[in-house]
This record gives sequence, C-alpha cells and structure tokens, in this order.
Amino acid sequence: MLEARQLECTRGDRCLFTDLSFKLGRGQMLRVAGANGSGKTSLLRIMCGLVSPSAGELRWQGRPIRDEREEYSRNLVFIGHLNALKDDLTALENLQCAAALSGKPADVGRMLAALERFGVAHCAELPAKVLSQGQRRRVALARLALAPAAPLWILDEPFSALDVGAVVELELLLAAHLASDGMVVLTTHQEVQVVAHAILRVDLDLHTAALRAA
Amino acid sequence: MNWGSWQNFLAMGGYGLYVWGSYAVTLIVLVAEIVALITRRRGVIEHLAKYYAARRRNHETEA
Amino acid sequence: MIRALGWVLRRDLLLAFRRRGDVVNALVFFVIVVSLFPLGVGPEASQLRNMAPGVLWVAALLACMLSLARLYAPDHQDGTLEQMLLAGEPLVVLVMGKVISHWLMSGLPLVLIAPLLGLQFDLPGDALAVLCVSLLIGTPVLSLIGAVGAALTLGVRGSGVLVALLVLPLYVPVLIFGAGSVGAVASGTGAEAHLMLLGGFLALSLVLAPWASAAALRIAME
Amino acid sequence: MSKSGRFSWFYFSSPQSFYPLAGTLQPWFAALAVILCAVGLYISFFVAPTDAQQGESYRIIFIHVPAAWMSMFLYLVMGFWSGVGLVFNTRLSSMVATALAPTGALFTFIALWTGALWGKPTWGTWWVWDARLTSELILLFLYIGFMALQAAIDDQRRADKAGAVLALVGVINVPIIYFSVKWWSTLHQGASVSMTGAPTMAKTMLLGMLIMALGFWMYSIAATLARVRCVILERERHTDWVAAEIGAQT
Repeated sequence: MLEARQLECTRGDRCLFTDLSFKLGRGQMLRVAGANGSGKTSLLRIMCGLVSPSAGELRWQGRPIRDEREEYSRNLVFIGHLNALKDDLTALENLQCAAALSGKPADVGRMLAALERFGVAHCAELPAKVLSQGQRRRVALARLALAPAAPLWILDEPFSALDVGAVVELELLLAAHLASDGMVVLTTHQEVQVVAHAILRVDLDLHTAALRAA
Repeated sequence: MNWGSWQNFLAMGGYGLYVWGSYAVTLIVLVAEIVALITRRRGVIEHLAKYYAARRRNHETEA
Repeated sequence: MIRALGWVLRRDLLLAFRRRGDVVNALVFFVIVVSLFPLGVGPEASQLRNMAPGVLWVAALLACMLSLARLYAPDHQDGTLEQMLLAGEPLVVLVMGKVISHWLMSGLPLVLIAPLLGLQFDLPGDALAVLCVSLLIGTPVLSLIGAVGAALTLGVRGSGVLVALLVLPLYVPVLIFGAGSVGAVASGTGAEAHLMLLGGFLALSLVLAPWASAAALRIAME
Repeated sequence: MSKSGRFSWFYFSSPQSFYPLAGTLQPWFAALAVILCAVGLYISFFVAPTDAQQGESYRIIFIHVPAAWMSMFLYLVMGFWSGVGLVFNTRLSSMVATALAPTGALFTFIALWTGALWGKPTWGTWWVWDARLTSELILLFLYIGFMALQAAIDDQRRADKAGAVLALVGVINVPIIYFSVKWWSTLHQGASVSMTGAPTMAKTMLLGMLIMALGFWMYSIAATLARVRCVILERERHTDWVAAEIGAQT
C-alpha cells in the first residue's frame, strides 16, 4: 500500500501543492488531475522517489520510501514524459536493457510478446530513431506488459501520442493489472475507460496554498 | 623600531613599491568587498520593497 | 548487482560502437593537440624529449575532459537516466558501469596510441613503456573524477565550459605524477614511486568518486 | 543531550532567528577585525626588526602568509558547512557556505598578489612556480569553480547541494593537491628561499603574522555574516518576517 502524508512541493518561490494526503491500496487506481503547471509531474516524480517533497513523506507498506529506495524502486514501473529509448538501439534492445536494469529476465520471447501486445513487434529490429512518435510511446509502454509485473505503475500522460487502438490496449492492460491487485497512478487529459473497483482522484488545484489560505 | 623619517618609512629600504603595492592592493580589495556588501544589502532591500509593493497592488486589484 | 553493471557496460559499448565517430573524434583531437606542440616550439629533439611527458599528459587530460559531455548528458536527455535511478540497483554500481565504459572508450584508446606519439617526440623505449603504464593507471582516475564533474553540471547552462573549470584543477595531482613518472625515467631516477602514488590516487578515487557522482546525479534529477 | 540544549541549537539554525543574531554579532566582529589588524600592522612595521637577508621586503609576509592561511582555512570551513547542509538538510548551513566563497576567493587573490610582489625582489621574477603560490592558484580555481557552479544552477536547492558535493570533493583534494605541488616544486627547483622557514624568523614576526591572521579571521566572519544576511533576505522573501523586516527598513 502506498500512503502519502501531507506532501508539499515547492518549486523556487512557488508552492505547487500542500497538505496532500491519500492512501492507495491494492487494486486501486489514482488519477492525478490539475491544470497545467499545477505540479502533476512533480507529484509523480515525488512518488517515484526521484524528488524529495519539501514537506511530508511517502510510505510504501508502512515504511518511508526514502529509507529503502532500491527496495521500493524494484516495486514500481515509471513511465514519464520521456520514453527512455536510445535512438541507436533497436526497439528490442531498448526493451531488453530496460528489463535487465529492473532485474527482470531479458528473454527475447517475452520481449517480442510484449511488443506484440502494443502492435510494434514488426519494428523490433529497427533502431528507435526511425520510429514514429506513437511507435516510440508504444515501445516504452511495452515495459508494462513484461512479466512479472511490478505492483505499482506510475504513468505520466501514458495516452499521449497513442492512436485509438493503442489506447484501448493500454486500458485493457491497466484493468488487468488492477484486477490482479496491482496499483496504478496516472495523469491524463483524456477520459479513461478502465474497469476498476476503486478509482481515486486527486485534484491538485484543490491543494494550492492560496486556496488553503482563503 | 624607529624609521627616523617619513621618507625612510615610505622607502622601505628600497622595497617601497613592493611593500606598499602589497598593502595597498589588500586594502583596496577589502574595501571593495565592504562596499560591495553594503550596496548589495541596499539593493536587496530596495528590490524587495518594490517586490512587496507590487504584490500588495496585485492583491488589492484581485480583491 | 554485477549483472546490472554488466548491462550498463554492454549497452554503452554497443551505443559507442554504433556511434564510432565520437570515439574516433576524441582520439583525433588528442593526436592533433600533441602534434601541434612541435610546430609551436620548434623541432629541436632534446627540447621535445623534455616536453613530451607534459604535452602528452595535458593532451590526455583535455581529450578525456571533452568526452565527459557524452557521459551522462545523452542519458539525461532521453530519460534513460531517470530509469537508471529507479532501477532498483544501487546507483553507485550503475555509475561504475558508466565510468568503466567511458574509460574504455576515451582512456584506453589514448593509452594505446600514446607510444606512437611518444616516438614523434623522440622518447626512448623505457620512457615510452612508463608513459603507457602511467596513462593506464592515470586515465581511469580522470574518468572517475570527471564523472563527478559531469554529474554536477548535468543540464546546467554552459555546462561544457563549466565542467572544465570544475574538473581540471582536480586533475592536477594526476598530471604531476603522470608526467613526472616519465620525466623520472628520463632523468634516471626510476618511476616506481610516481606509479605507486598514481595507484594510490586510483584506489582513492575508486572508493570515493562513484559515491560523489551518484549523489550528484540524484541532486541533478531533482 | 538535554532538550533545552537541542532546542537552542536548532533555534539558531533557522534563518529567521539567525538573521537578527548575525546583525547583532557582525559589528563586534568588524570592530575586533579593525583592532587586531591595527595591532598587527603596528607590530609588522614598528616592532618587527629588519630581516638580515631580505631587508624590508619581507614585511609583505605579514599579509601574505595570513591571507594564504585564511584562504585555505575558509575553504575547509566552506566544505564543513556544505557537508552539514548536505547531511542535515539545513538551509542556513548552505547559505553560510555560499557566503564564504567570495571572501575566500578574495584572500586567495591577495595571497597570490602579495606573493608575486614578494617574489620580484626576492627571486627576481614576479612569478615562481613554488609550492605555495601554485597551490594558491589552484585553490583560486576551486573557489571560482564553486561560485560558477552555484551561479549556473537556477534551482536554489539544487545549487546548494551541487555546490556542497563539489566543496566536499575539493576539501578531499586540497591536501592532495598541496602535497603533490610541494613535492613537484622541490623536485624541479631544489631548495629555494622560503617565506616562513628562514632561521631568522623572530618571535615578533610570528606574533605579527598570528595577530594579522586573527584580524583577517574576524574580518572574514564579519563579511560572511553580512553576506549571509543578504542571502537570507533574498531567499526567504516569500516569508512574512522578511516582509516585516523590509517594511521596518524602508
């Protein structure tokens, strides 16, 4: 279970959000909403442990994540704005490196299956630099389809640059992950059709310092 | 130690240029730092006063 | 842990292989800088022999420093660095992998080509041998210290010049003892003491630099 | 440790409570600096005898040596506060480290300048690659690197932390650099005229240097406190107490 306690994030002089608390349990999805510049990406980076919050803390299974960074990292998959693809490596090699770094077996069969899921198996041997924006996103998302899945997925605008087919595929994947007791945190501008028994929603516009003062 | 006269004191046994060059530059550098610190403090206060005034105006127009 | 290090190394070497030009360019830079010195000071053999260790070492420093821009910056831009921080492996280990691959691509070629350039400067055989050994021990230190500078200046404006400003003063001891070892052989006093001290620097920087670099990377990603 | 002891320690580690404290202490350190420097200058010009070998030119060491000491000492202090800031994540320590750098760089510059002016009559050239001057030069580069790095990073928190890592790496390196350079210079030029090692080094000379060093030390503290106050105002401008302070000042 992931628990946030009174998180606060400041960037320079500006307080992006303050007093943000929530609990995310197994099988639940958290959707982070908010206007542009409200700190959605910052919140996700805090939740990954890449950035430390200016106040408050995050707990994974009851323990603060900064105390056991590596252990926590092994439990999560983060897909950010950047696709984390190397232009000079092929889609398959990129996926293999990502899998190996997160401690998963780098078995070619599984890689191809994951790419197939997102309909980019035919690009497996092409260097990432020749792929289109949408194809690159699909290759990045293929990491989600790699077994064994990490329990916590943190996705920053996963639907950007995807066509309808890929959107549906991702929604199915999210639903399956939630059904098997996984957890998902995501930001998105479009409506998501995901079957889950609980979808939490955090609206960062309701956590700004100005509003609290008022 | 008795230098006898100002001339002797300034001449520093023929090394006046070096000795006084060292002391003068040290003095100049330290004074420059002090002046820089004072102007910086004034600048900060002035800048912040403007900053708060602008913020106050902004609040008033909003309210 | 070793597996993750192996993967970082493997990936970086593969990338370097696909972009061979970058590696070759750094090497050509080294050769050109070294070859310019005789043109500047004149072709007199005894003078060149005296200068050779210093010239070769300074050129090695510069070549190594130039290639630091490729150490973390591309990973930072395409997001793979974020993923490395979240890999679930100690970051120090991954940093070690990056440093080793940096050395293999920028340090080792210098070691291999240095004897040829030493011949241009009329260095005797034993001095050439010591030059190679000193570069072999010293260039990893350059990569290790450089990794700290590269991590500190990651994504900062004007980082190319800044990294030189930060890293070159820290290279001074390596330069002194690296060039000193070759000079010591030439003057007949033996280079063991120099090489031992270089080895000491290597040990010290192996222990400390990856930690500092990893800490700097975490800071840079905030 | 008693509860009240911890409390007072943390009380002054907050910028808000340190700001008035620094304001109160700063004039005292400045006054001490003036008095000590005056006494030091008196000793160096009117008490210390003429040096048998170097004549009057040796009087430069009364500022050269203390400035060199201070430059190295301030770098260590900067490294210490950087380390504290990094480990305990206290903003004030990082601000102190940032405020120390310019003063340290100034003393490094003074040491270099006076070294050159001492070298001309003693060695016959303005610059000699001796151990002290060379390591001072490298120290100046380290200071400049620290300030340039902090200036180049926009995010304040990152600038503090990155500067701290650099300062700590520098602190480990300064002794290594110093001994490398020392070893190198003795190898290349043999024994040279040393500034402090001369057998004629009278007690009064040492006393003069010590008092000047103390004066420089007090000056450094005063200058750093003044700069920290500016830094605090700039960085804490979003707080209410700074707004009140500025209101009281204008």
